[in-house]
Amino acid sequence: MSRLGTLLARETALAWGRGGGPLVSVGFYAGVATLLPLAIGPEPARLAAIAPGAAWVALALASLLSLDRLFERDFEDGALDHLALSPVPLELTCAVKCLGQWLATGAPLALAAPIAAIGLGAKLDMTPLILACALIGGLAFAFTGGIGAALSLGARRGGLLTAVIVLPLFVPPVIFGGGALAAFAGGLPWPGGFILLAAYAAAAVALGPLAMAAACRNALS
Amino acid sequence: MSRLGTLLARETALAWGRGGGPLVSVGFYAGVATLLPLAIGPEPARLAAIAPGAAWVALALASLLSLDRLFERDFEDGALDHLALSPVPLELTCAVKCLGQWLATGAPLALAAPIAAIGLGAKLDMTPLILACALIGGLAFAFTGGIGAALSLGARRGGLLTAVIVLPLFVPPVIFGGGALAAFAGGLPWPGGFILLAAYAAAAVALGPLAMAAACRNALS
Amino acid sequence: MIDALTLDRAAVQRGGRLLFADLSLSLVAGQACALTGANGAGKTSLLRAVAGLVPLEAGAVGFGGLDPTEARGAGLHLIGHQDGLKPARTTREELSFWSHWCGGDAAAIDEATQALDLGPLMDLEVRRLSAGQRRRLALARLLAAPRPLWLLDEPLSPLDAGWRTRFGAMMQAHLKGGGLILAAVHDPLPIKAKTLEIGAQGAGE
Amino acid sequence: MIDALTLDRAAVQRGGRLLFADLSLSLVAGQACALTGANGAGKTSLLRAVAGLVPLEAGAVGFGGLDPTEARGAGLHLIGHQDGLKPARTTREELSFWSHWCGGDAAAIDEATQALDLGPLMDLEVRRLSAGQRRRLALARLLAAPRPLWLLDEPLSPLDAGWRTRFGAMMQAHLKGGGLILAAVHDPLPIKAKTLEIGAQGAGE
Amino acid sequence: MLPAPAFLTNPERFMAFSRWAAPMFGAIAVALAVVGLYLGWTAPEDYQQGATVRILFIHIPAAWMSEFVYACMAVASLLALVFRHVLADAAAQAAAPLGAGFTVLALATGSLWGRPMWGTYWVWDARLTSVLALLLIYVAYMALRASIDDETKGARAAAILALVGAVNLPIIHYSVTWWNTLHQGPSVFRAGGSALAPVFYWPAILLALAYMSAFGSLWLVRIRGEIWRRRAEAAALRAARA
Ligand code: HEM
Ligand SMILES: Nc1ncnc2c1ncn2[C@@H]1O[C@H](COP(=O)(O)OP(=O)(O)OP(=O)(O)O)[C@@H](O)[C@H]1O
Ligand SMILES: Nc1ncnc2c1ncn2[C@@H]1O[C@H](COP(=O)(O)OP(=O)(O)OP(=O)(O)O)[C@@H](O)[C@H]1O
Ligand SMILES: [Mg+2]
Ligand SMILES: [Mg+2]
Repeated sequence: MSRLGTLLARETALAWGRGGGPLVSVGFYAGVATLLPLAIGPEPARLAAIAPGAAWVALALASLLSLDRLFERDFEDGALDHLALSPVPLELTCAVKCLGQWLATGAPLALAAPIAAIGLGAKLDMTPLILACALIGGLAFAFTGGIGAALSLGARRGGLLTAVIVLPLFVPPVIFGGGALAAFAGGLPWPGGFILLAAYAAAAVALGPLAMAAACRNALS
Repeated sequence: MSRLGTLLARETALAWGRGGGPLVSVGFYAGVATLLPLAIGPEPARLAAIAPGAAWVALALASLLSLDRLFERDFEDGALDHLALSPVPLELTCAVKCLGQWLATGAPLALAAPIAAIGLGAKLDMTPLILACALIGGLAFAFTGGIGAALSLGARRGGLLTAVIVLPLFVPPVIFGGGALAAFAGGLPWPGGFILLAAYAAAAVALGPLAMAAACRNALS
Repeated sequence: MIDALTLDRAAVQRGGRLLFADLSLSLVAGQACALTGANGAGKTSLLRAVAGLVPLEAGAVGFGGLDPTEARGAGLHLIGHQDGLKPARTTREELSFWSHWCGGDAAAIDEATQALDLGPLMDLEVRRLSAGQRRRLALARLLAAPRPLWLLDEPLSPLDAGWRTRFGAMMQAHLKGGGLILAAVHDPLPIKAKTLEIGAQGAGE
Repeated sequence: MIDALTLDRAAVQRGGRLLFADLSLSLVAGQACALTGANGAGKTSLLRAVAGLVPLEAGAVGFGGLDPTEARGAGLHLIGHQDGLKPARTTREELSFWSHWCGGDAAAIDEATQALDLGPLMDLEVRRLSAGQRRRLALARLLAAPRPLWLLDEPLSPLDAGWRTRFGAMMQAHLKGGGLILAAVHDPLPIKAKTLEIGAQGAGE
Repeated sequence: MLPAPAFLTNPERFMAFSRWAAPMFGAIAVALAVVGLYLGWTAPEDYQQGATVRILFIHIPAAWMSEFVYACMAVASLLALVFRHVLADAAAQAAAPLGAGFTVLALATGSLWGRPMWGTYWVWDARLTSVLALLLIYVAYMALRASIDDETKGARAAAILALVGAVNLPIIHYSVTWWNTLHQGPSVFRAGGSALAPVFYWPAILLALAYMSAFGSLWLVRIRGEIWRRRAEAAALRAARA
């Protein structure tokens, strides 16, 4: 549907313009990759061990901190009214908004993650798993995060509340993904954690928009 | 001056309300402290080694990602016009804005940083240094970040530009602080890095507002 | 397509306070209605209730027998105090996004650009537009994606005398084409229209 | 204190285009001037130039011999299209912050609250105010921190008839107290005022 | 145990029912707790754990209740969202602090027990972390409700959050089977009979029932209080208008 296409383009452009985009993620990982060796000493073994985990945490934190951009501006400047007034169901609109956010912030971070991890000394054969975890995990973060952002619309202290709501929702994917990465690095079977991560992301993508649309309607009324 | 007092109260309240405040910072570090072990495995020795560094990186990241809130809203909704039209020099106004941002986000994060580091297993005797670095470093991040935020006002892709401008400015304090923490943990002399960090922060506090005010005037005109 | 709008003893409350009750209205294709009332009487709230964004406390809104959700989704435009335009994007980007979102095509967008004389502004960012230019951009949606029911909230206010006349002519043309207009105003509309005054019945505080 | 405003062959350009040139005006204490002109003529730009936010391309603004920076900092109010109010804060928070920022004290804030009847709205968040209520909150600054020169950009537009009259009386009282008003409008002002039309001299495009 | 839902949807009848049901549940709770604690206190010390095994009688029921109360809250929220029923909303609102209390109790006793058992008060394993997340969700529920000025909007937003947060329940429950954790696997109810000796089993079950009745009693009392509060507020509003 071409409407959703234009919406996706707009959301990506907006998120890209304010605090998204490849540069932020590159800069961010550059920071991590510069700082971690400084902070914990340059022994390669230690660095390599924590590299994938650090990339994974960074992804979650960056998602957390960019959430207030998802609905709040559109709510305050009236754009959400116009988005809600459309033959397109609001659920789909919310899903596309999250997807745009993910394309502009989650995906570049995910693409940069394996590079940073390898720069820190992670083994090359981890690349596909790191990338897959970061891509899927980013999707889970974007869609669960959207729920928090939508629920705290119109609340006093919106930003604060978003964080409180979203943190517990972020815990499961972080556990799953971190578990898969650690298992892989340790030579243990990793598909278990990975499948759970994918399942969580799928549930978030499928059910999150319902909650977001309900929350948006509630805030607009 | 009571005007600056009310301005500081407003700025702190605004920053506190959207993505600042003690809860967010506690939640943020709780997130870091939860996610990091989950992501990189719970071996205490490994965790303890990276704890101060992780807290430090998290601080820089949080500062980077909250920058677009500093001037952009006030610019877009016209509040900056009214702030500029006052007997108070715009330099002072900008400084107070940065200070408010720091009080609402940097300072609580700094206070929570040693707790998170200790929770992750850092040694108790590092507490004062972690706290001092985080407080002073936060100030440096707020005042250098403000320059980027003000310079990219009115630019297309403001957020991106802010990151590009700010990243190079963030590197020195990150290196100085990380170096001091690493030296302390390794039993090496640490005051060198710390003094450089403090000097950088002092320079940022002294010179940053001049640049910010000039950039704001330019954007308004 | 919507060819009638009826309000049947409608009541709306905001923040626990009843704004108005027992408000009835019936508009058919080709008719316009000016909604008047003091500040805070509930004009904006009524328009949002017709658009389905705010729930009615009592009564009903009808669109000539159509299913309300479908009728609202594709049959009405709401131009409010807040225009939903992003200051950092260009006129072209915003016009083309909103027009496509409302279902307009390239030809209609061109027509709206012509009618509202947006051509010279296309590459300016919205934040640089003057108040009247910005309002013209918001109004361009009405032409870029033709829909029968226009809900307008003080549409004329930042327009100059020339544009008020021209926009009056556009409203006239819309009515002639079978459209309906419900417009909240403080000054008289430049077209023939019923009036509905809110708060006159004594329901407001 | 400002007791005169002079524009001497002023010219302003925006985005590389000259909006107007050779604009001259002289106002003394107790006088008002209505600034008219088509959309995009440059009324808002002129007000911002008087306030010192936009540089003049040519000519000069004078405040009766006072130092312009000082005169502007403490002697004028600019109420524009954009009111700088934060939707998520309450009326009370915004009124008290802006009044203090402009140098008002508690007594003046109370007086402004009375005059603009903001009492019942004090604990509402700004986002919940109706357009007219919000404009009243923006105008409250004028009374909460008395300053001689008022630069007003379409101040009457979302106000209802009753409030237009009341605000007209406030402007009258301000002039009587030795104030000056320069107001950009599309409708006539409800007070006796000079007129200055922008774009009539043919400098606009 | 609960009367038919239709019975509960009428506030008047609910008030009449809860007037006697609340004290009755309270009395049952006290009786069960007395017996359970007595049995628990007289139970022999464990050959491995010593006296610390007695924490089990507090910990296990509290941990179960933290999940059970959440389930109650989620169901009430669903009813409130779908049927817009004030009583269901009051029930969800009343359950949240109680559930948070049980969760805190489970966390506190668990980490007290962890010190002798695992040599540390806290580890970041999946079970412990997901229980912490449960506590955070309770807190978020209450915070969200409190920070939206419009009460009906706040109620609906909080109800949506309660439903979303319910995904955490299976994660808590299965965390010990899905991951290698320090925490005990299922041991009370499991295929092949309980791993607990009967001297530990019965006090635990009795105390669990006592917790359940205590929750029932407190819940009813809190719902009653909530209904009174709303009635008083409506009356005050009417008085202010008149
Ligand atoms: C802060 C630390 C702890 C937390 C948050 C915690 C949490 C929980 C939870 C949520 C349950 C209910 C599980 C379910 O739904 O099936 C549970 C059950 C249980 N816990 Fe803990 N626990 C902690 C520490 C401990 C410790 C140190 C021990 C003893 C070694 C322990 C032993 C048990 C046992 C035996 C059960 C019953 C297992 C069953 O369901 O059959 N817990 N705990
Ligand atoms: N979300 C809300 N919560 C509480 N009160 C609200 C909300 N929205 C509007 N109100 C109140 O409802 C009343 C009606 O507002 P509305 O915007 O409908 O008025 P209006 O007739 O459009 O006024 P105006 O002419 O000033 O635009 C106002 O008193 C306003 O404060
Ligand atoms: N920052 C800017 N950059 C480029 N052009 C600008 C900028 N600001 C304003 N303009 C242009 O300058 C012209 C005058 O704008 P201004 O806002 O002063 O008009 P106005 O007389 O107030 O109109 P209105 O009645 O619509 O409010 C407009 O054409 C506008 O597009
Ligand atoms: Mg209105
Ligand atoms: Mg203007």
